[in-house]
Parts: sequence; structure tokens; C-alpha cells
Amino acid sequence: MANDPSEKDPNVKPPESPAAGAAAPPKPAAAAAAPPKPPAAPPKEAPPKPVPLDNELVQRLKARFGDAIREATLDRKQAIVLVAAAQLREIARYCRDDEKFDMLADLTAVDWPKREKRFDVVLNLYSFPKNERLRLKAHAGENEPVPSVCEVWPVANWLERECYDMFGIVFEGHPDLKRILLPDEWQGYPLRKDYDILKQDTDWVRENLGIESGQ
Amino acid sequence: MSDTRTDDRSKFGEGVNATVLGADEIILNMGPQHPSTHGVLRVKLKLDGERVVGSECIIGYLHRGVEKIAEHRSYQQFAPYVDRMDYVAAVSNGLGYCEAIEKLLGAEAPPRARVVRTILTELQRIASHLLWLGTHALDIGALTPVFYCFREREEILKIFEKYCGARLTTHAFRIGGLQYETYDGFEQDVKRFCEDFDKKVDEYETLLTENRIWVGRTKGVGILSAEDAIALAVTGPVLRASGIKWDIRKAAPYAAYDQYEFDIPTRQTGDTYDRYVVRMEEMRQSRRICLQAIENIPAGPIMARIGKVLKPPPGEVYHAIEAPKGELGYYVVSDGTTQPYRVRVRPPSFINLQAFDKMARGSLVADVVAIIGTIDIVLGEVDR
Amino acid sequence: MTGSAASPITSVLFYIFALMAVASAVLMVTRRNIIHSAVFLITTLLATAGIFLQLEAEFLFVVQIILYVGGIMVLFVFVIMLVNLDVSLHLIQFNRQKYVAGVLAFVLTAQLLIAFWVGRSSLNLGDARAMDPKNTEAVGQALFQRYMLPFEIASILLLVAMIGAVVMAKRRV
Amino acid sequence: MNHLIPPSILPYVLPVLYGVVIVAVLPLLAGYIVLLERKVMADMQARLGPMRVGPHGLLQPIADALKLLIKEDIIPVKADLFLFWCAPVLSVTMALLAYAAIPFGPAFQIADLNVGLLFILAISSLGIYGIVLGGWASNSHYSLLGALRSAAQLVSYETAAGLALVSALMLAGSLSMKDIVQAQYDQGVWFIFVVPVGFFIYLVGSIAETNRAPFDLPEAESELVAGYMTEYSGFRWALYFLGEYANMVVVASIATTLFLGGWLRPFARYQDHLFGTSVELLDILPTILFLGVAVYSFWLAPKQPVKIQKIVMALVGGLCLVLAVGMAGALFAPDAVRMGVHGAFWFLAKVFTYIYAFLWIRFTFPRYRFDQLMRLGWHFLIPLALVNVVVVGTTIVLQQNWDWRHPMLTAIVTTAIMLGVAAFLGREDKQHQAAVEAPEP
Repeated sequence: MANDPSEKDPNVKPPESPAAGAAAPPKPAAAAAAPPKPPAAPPKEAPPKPVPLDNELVQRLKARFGDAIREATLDRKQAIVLVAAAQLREIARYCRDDEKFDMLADLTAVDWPKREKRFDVVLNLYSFPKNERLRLKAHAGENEPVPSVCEVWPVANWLERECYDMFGIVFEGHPDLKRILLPDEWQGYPLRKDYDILKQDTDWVRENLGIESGQ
Repeated sequence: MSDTRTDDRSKFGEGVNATVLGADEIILNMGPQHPSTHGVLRVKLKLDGERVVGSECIIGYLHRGVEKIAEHRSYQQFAPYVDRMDYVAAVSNGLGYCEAIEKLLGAEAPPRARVVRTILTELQRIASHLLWLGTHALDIGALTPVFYCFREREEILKIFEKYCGARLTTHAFRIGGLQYETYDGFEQDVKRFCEDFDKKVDEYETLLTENRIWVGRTKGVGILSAEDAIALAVTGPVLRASGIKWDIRKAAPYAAYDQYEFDIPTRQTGDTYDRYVVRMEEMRQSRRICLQAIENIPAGPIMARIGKVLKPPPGEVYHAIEAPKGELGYYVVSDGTTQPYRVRVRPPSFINLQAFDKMARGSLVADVVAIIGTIDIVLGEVDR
Repeated sequence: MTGSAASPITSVLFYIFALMAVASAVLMVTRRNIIHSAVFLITTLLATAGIFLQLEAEFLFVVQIILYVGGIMVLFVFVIMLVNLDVSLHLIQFNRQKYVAGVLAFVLTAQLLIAFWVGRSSLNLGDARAMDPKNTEAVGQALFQRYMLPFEIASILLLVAMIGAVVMAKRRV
Repeated sequence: MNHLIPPSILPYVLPVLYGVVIVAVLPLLAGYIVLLERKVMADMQARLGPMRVGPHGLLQPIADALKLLIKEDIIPVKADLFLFWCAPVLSVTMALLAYAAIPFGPAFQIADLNVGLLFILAISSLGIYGIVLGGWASNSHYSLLGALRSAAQLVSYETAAGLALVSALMLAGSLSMKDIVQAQYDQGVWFIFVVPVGFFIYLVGSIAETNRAPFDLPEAESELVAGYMTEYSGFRWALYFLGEYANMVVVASIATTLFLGGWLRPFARYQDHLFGTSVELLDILPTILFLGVAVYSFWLAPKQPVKIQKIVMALVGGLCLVLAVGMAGALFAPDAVRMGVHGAFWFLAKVFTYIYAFLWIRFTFPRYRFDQLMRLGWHFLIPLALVNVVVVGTTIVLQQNWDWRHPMLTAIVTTAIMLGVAAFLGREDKQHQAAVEAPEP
């Protein structure tokens, strides 16, 4: 039943997943031309457009890490900083020690299969002294290991294990990287866009029950 | 924050490698079917005699892949799934999700909806804490409080049932506001409940707070220092019991919390007894909020004008609320279609449970039950 | 209850208890399972306690039960359970000197019988005189008045033994 | 009628008769104590308790017994059959054997041994075997661990309870239960008022000795599940249960005899006569009680939903009426009968209040952890009991040699000393607690 996700050709996509509509690279900042405004139904308050962000925090980061800080945007009044995956751990340690972001609220990933570096590793930080939130994002390719931030925030231990379990992102430097929610011998990474539930079911049914399709 | 600090912190990370056993250590397996693990949680304890030397929580027995389902549902269709995660506090799950999507849309629920949402969420917090108190006391051996707690919780569930027809997985809110207008007599019911609830909390306190055996079983058990709490990103009553005065309802007010004043109970030592005191005090504060809220529920519409088909422009948002267990966050990425591209739930129980290993080390086997109870986890939310 | 000691009921009781004591003693020795032999040892002790009771020496009956069966034997059973000795079940119990043992046993029993036979006249098994009802007080008086010194020495000895045990068993903290 | 029975077994007839009565009544009594416990527990937890089987659940014990009889009897594989069978039997026989020396009434006692109390202590100390052998025979690691723990608990609390009884014994001067009650009658005061700390220690010790909450650790420990009883099912398990409740009644009757004045009516020496008849004022209390219960159950009878329950409730009413008449009749009967009937009533009333205290404590206190439990036993109760024995001893010597004649004053002084000692021991326990609280990093 080992449907190795990598050799699947992209067009076998679940019917109801979005078609080429969102083909434009969804990085908000780069999509300069926002998609055509939704038909003006009753006057709805549209959210503020994502806008490049340039406050002192971003300047300090740029001064410190130079081009490792790829972009900084403000989407719906929330600061997002895109960083290079390689320096993720140093930037994380800097954010915790000097910028006082002492709590890693959440660490997760988003799968954009059409990009060459398909995964977004997203870190939501929070600072108790400054009562501020910051979101670090890093792009990671399919089999490209991401530096683990376990030493910086110990809570990342389970969060990174869940990311590995759901997306297959390998966090190098993690003390005990193995699946956390799914059984250890599980094949495939469910939250990847090309992990098709329907195909999973038909494979299993065909293999174990010998009938064509369970639907 | 010198670097040396990080070295000792890294020792949190390594799970108990069960194969390496000390001289007379044994592995004790608790769960997944166990009377006091609050659901299907399996804990592998490494014991040296009676003392717990290491522990590893094995979870995932209740994993339903909610986040994968979200990618194949429209925004409104996914709302009922949110109730099934922390099924003990379904209303606050719903509030978190609806407000996250409203932020994504840039919409804002009308004032009346925000006030009613606050009342129902606070009632749900009381109900969740009551269930915690009942089962926690039962695990430690006090047979009576569980029946008192469920008697009060029943009153709250009746109010939910009258309002939206369901008691547990209520799906009470809609994106943009409320579906149902409050039934007439809603204010009187809430007032009657809040009126005599204070006396009821005193009843529990007389049963437990000064009870020498209760104090003996909870004081000094499962200690979590403030520094460890922040390092492990523990939130909610567990964090406040370790001495950090932080509550999202005050730090980043949402719904109508900025209109009412209430205080945040905190304690210093961060042991099971402190978490008990913090949660009891939180119930009283929630009652205070409800009483202030039902004084004047503003008139006006209960639904924002966001139309039937929701197509939020591409982008992402992270919205966090103060659920009874801690910070419940929703990270929603939209790609402009009617279905969310990615919904990530930041589950307080899952992250608080990771602190179990730190709390359980050095304690006795009999305390493990008390420690699991004091973290107040719900496996639906841990496994998602 | 000062019924005459030699009434039929009590003598019947005596034979029952005596038989029980001997039978369980034999059973105790022959059992392979440790716990079974411990249980039979307890029955032997209970049987001897029964004989004390039948002689209306209640205090001795009660002391026998509290001390031996309720105290010492509990520790025996504890030790047996904590140190599970099922390894000993597989050892062969008896070595090959069966014949030598048999001869020795025969010689010993022969001597005993002869001794009984010769001295049978002095064994006047008169009726067992019932103890006077106040025997508990008598025992108390004897212990604390006439034999005060030996009693104190014995208690100090026991105390020393207890402290020694505690010191040895204390976990090297 | 005496000439019918051959003289040699005459002294044995009455005790055997009493024995049969007790052994027959006890399982029923144990069953109804279980019902009482469930009803009291329900009442304390704002609910109703068993209501379905018979009116207000009155037939519940019979239903339980039947259920347990027909339940499948599972014996674990490789269990030690002989021991597996005899462990519950052992624990029940030991509990029943202890009734031999308990004086239910002035005449209603199987055997008035002059070492009565010691006999009961000896027999109840044999109860440990029922538990230990049961744990060993069920061939499961957890039940063995549970058995050893409860045995350790029993052994350590037996000492404390024994020492507490010694303090009451010294006042009575004799080991025979009848003499103890007689001494309380002669001294005109129940021993609970003279040595209240002794009573308190015995209360705690007896709760621990019968393995009841908050000391029911072996059965309720989370990973031991049900302690030594886990592998038992069906009637074997019911035997253990019967043993526990019989033990509870034994312990209650010891406390009643020694501290609450056995079959003595409260203010036993208060001879005020009612309207000049030979009836003492307080003697009519039992009759009033039973009359009240009878009226209440007759009032309840028509309200029962099901017809059969109406009949049963009416029957219960009738039974209480008969008892009331019996109590009243005994007033005018010859002295021996009156003393017997009323004595038994007062004895049972006190036993039930003691058991009610057991139930009350069970539903208000959470469970002790095993190390706290042992520390309480060894560091607090036993030293306290020892000091209590010494203090009571000195007061008695004072009274006999320098005829110190104010009993009330001595009681107050001794209690004050004891409370001081208790506080000291409590403080030491707290320091230990603080030491545990800051475990080594």
C-alpha cells in the first residue's frame, strides 16, 4: 500500500481541491496583483491588503542577519517575517534572547505542492514582556532537513514531531524524532496536499478485501 | 539568558528510551484504557521502586485527522468539527474558530452577538472547570464532589440546550455572529444560576480546600516552575498557577471581554494544590463576568453582513482565545476559494500534556493520577 | 466455665487437636510448595493453641495465636512472597542417602519406644488438672513480680535486636 | 427442659444456639449494612441511591446476594487452587469467629472468656492471612502487590488500635468483655469520656484495620485496580465482601463495649421512675423509636408505585410495630428478660452509630497515599497511643495510691496533655511533609 507520494503525477488531484485558480504563487507579498475583487455583494468590509512591513524589529533583524531575512509583511495586522531555513535556529535564539519572544505558541507547516520549496514551516511566537506576536516562516523543500528549535524552546519537541508525522519534514537536531499521533509503521504523510484519502481507501480495500472500490 | 541555560533545558527533550533500564527499574504501562487517564492516553512510566524516574506519553488513539478534513469542507461546514475537538468546552472552540474566520474576512460580529458569545463562553468555562474538579477529586479518592459538580454543570447544560438545542457539542455560534436570538428568559436563567453558584463553590471549598488529606495529596505534587512553564509554552490555569499573570482575555481582549472587569487569579508554587485554587477562583470570576454581562445585553442585529458564500481573500491569520485549558489558537490560511487551504489548531491540552514528564519526574506512582488530573487534558483535543 | 476437665467432650476435642497437630506437621514437611507448608505450619500452631484452650489455659491460647500465628508467621509468609522461591521447586529435594537415613530413623524410634516402655509406670497420665480460672492474673503476677529481672533483661535484648535490624535494613541514603 | 439434654453437653447448648443465631443473621446484617452505606452515600451526594428493588431499595441486598450467587466463578489459570479456595473462606471464618466473645446483651454472649478482648484481637489478627494468601493465590503480580500493601497496613494499624484498647482496659481492670461493661456501669461513666484520645486513636485504627476509606488504598490504587480481590468473582468475591463487613461490625462492637458502655442504657444509673410504675424513664425510648419507624413506613406504604412494594412496605411497618410491642412488653417482663432485650437494643444502636461514623468519614475524605498512610500509622498514631497508655497509667496509680478523687479533673488534664502531644507529633509530620515537598533536584 506504499503509495510513494513523490512519483505521483500532479494532475491526479482530488476533484474538489482548488483547480488552477490559485496558480499564482500564493506568497502574499509577491502576489502584487491581488486576485480580482470578489463580486461586490452587499458592501462587505474587505480585510486590509497584505503590505510590506518595515518597523524597527524588522530593521534590527535585517541589520543582524542581512539577507537571511527574506521578507517582512503585515497581513491582517499580524507581522510575518520570512527567513532562510538555514539560519532558523540562530534567528530563533536571537528572537528569544534579545527580542524577548520567550514563548513559542505554535509550530506548524503548510504544504504548497506547486512551489519548488513546497513546505512553509511556520513559528508563531509570543512575547510576555512586550505582549506582542510574531510569525516566522521558512521555506523547506521535500527532503530538505530544517534545523530544530528544540534547544531554544523545549515545547518544540512534540510540535516538531507532529510536523514530521503529518508532513514528513525532518528536523535535524531533534532529540527523538518519530511519529507522535499516527502508529509508527504508518506509511505516507497525511497532511500533504497530494495525500489523497480516496486513493488511500481504494488501495486498502483492493489489497485487503479484493473488491474494486469501497465507495 | 546565557547560553548555558539552554543546555540543561535540552534534557527535556529526550523521551524515556525504554530499552535503557537502570539496575532495579521497571516499566509500568498505564492506559490506554485506564479509569483515570481522562480518555485514551497511554503513559509509559519508568519506575525506580515507587519513584517515577521517567515517563513517555503515547497519544494518537483518538486522532481523526480534523485538519485534513478542514481542507475539504467550506468554512461554515467545518464549524461543527471544531466542537468535537475539546468536547468538554465546545462553545469556546466555536468562538475561537468563528472569530478567526471573521478576522480572516476582516468582518466584525455585532455588539449584541459579542456579548451573548461572552456569556455563553464563560458559562462553558465554568462547566469545563466543574467537570475537571469532579473527575480530579474522584481520581484522588473523594467520592462526593463529583456529584455536586455535575449537579451545577447540569444547570449550565440546560441553558445551552434551551439556547441552541444541544448540550455538549453545541455549534452555538456562526461565522459573523449568532444563528439564534436568545430565548426569552435567557437572562433570568443565567441570573438564577449565577446567584446561587457562589454558595455552591463555597460548598466544594469546605469539602476540599482545608481537608488535610486533600492538601496532603496535592501540595507539593507535580511542581512546575515559572521558567519551565514558559519554556514548555504551558498556558491557562497551569501557567497562572506557576506565578505568571497572563490571560488572553486581558492581554488581547476579544468578543466583549474589554467591557467587563474581572481579575486573573495566580499562585506561586505551581503544584497541584495551586492549580486547584486557581481554577476554583476562575469559576468565581467567570460568574462575575456573566453577572455583569447580563445587566445590559445591547439590542441590535445578531449577524454581521458577510453574505452566504464566504470567499476570504488569500492570506493567513493566527487568532488565539483563552479556552478553559489554555491558549486555543487557530492558524487559518486561505487561498481565496470557499474552502480553507490550511486550518491549524493550537491545542492547549496537547502542549500542556508535554509538561507531564517534567511534573511526574521524582513523584510517586500514586501521584501520577493526580498530575494527569491537574493538567486537565481532553484527549479529543490532544489527538485532534 | 469450670466444667470438669475429663468430661467426654473435652477428651474428644483433645484427640482431634492432637491428631490435627501431628498430621499438619507431617504435611508441612512433605509439601513441595513453600506456601502450602507455611499454611500447614500455621495449622499446627493453631492446633497446639486449641490444646491450650481445651486445658482452659485461655491466656496461653491467646498468646500463642497473637504471637506465633498472628505475628511471626505473617512475617514468614511475607518473606516467602517477597522472595518468590519458585526456583527451589525444580531442585531435586532428596539426595541419595535414603537408606542411611532410613536406618538412622529406625534406630531412633526403637530407642524412644524402649524408653517409654521402661518408664511407663511413672507416666501416670492422671486427669489433666484444670488451671484455676484466674490464670491470666497469675501469669501477670509471676512475670512482673517474681521474675521481674529476667523479664527486663529479655525485653532489652529484644530491643537491641530490633534496633540492629532497623540499622541494617535502613536504605543507604 | 434441662433434664432432656445429657448433663455433659448442657453448658454447650446455649452458646451453640447463640452461635447459630449470629452466623445466620450476620450475612443478612452485612447485606443491609451495604444497603445502608449506599443509601447514606447517595444522601450525602444529593441523589437517591437504590430505589428500584423493593420499596426504597429495601430488597437490594437479597438481589445482590442472588446476583453474586449466579455469577460465573472465574479462577485464574495456574492459580493455586487450594489457597485460592480457602483464602476468602479464611477471612470470613476469622470475622465470624470474633463474635464468640462479643456481649450483645448481659446474657446474650456466646462465651464469656476472661481473656475476651485478647481473643478478639488474636482472631482479627488472623484476618491478614485471608488477604495475603488470596493475593498470592490469584497468581497476578498486581494482586500480590495489593495484598502485601494491605497486609502491611493491617499489621501497623493493629498495633495502634491494640494500644488504644489497652488504655481503656487499664480503667476496666479486666479483659473479660462483660467485666469491662460492668466496670463502666460501676464507675458510672463511659470510657469515651475518660479517655477520649484513646477512642479517637481506636476509631482511626479500626478504619485502617478494615481497609476502608480513607485507608482503602490497596483496592483503590490506580494501577492495582482492585488489590487482592481483582481475580475473585462471583460468590468468592462476596465472601471477601462479607468478611470485610463482618469485620466492620466486630470492630464497631469492640469500640461499643470498651468505650460506649456496651449494652448500658445512656444514664444507666438514673433511676427516675415513670408515673410511679417500675418503668424507668429512658427505657421507653426504644419503643418510641420503633413506633415512629412503624408509623412512617405505614404512611409511606400507600405511596409506593408498585403494588408489591406496597405490601413489602406494609410488612416492614408491621415488623417495626411488633418490635415496638416487644420493647414495651419487655418493660414489664422479669428483670433478666428486660435487661436482655433492652441491652441488645442499646448495643446495636451504638454499633450502628459507630458504623454511621465509618460511612460518614468514607464519603468526606479523599484517599491517603500509601507512604502518607504508613507515616500516619507509625509516626503519629502509635507514639500517641503509647503516650496515652503512660498518661492513663499514671493517673490510675495516682488515684489508687494518693486517692486522688476528682475523675473529671483527671480526664481534662489527660486530654490536654494528649492534645499537646498530638500537636507536637503533627508538627513533626509537617516538617517531614516540607522535606518531601522540595524533592532533590
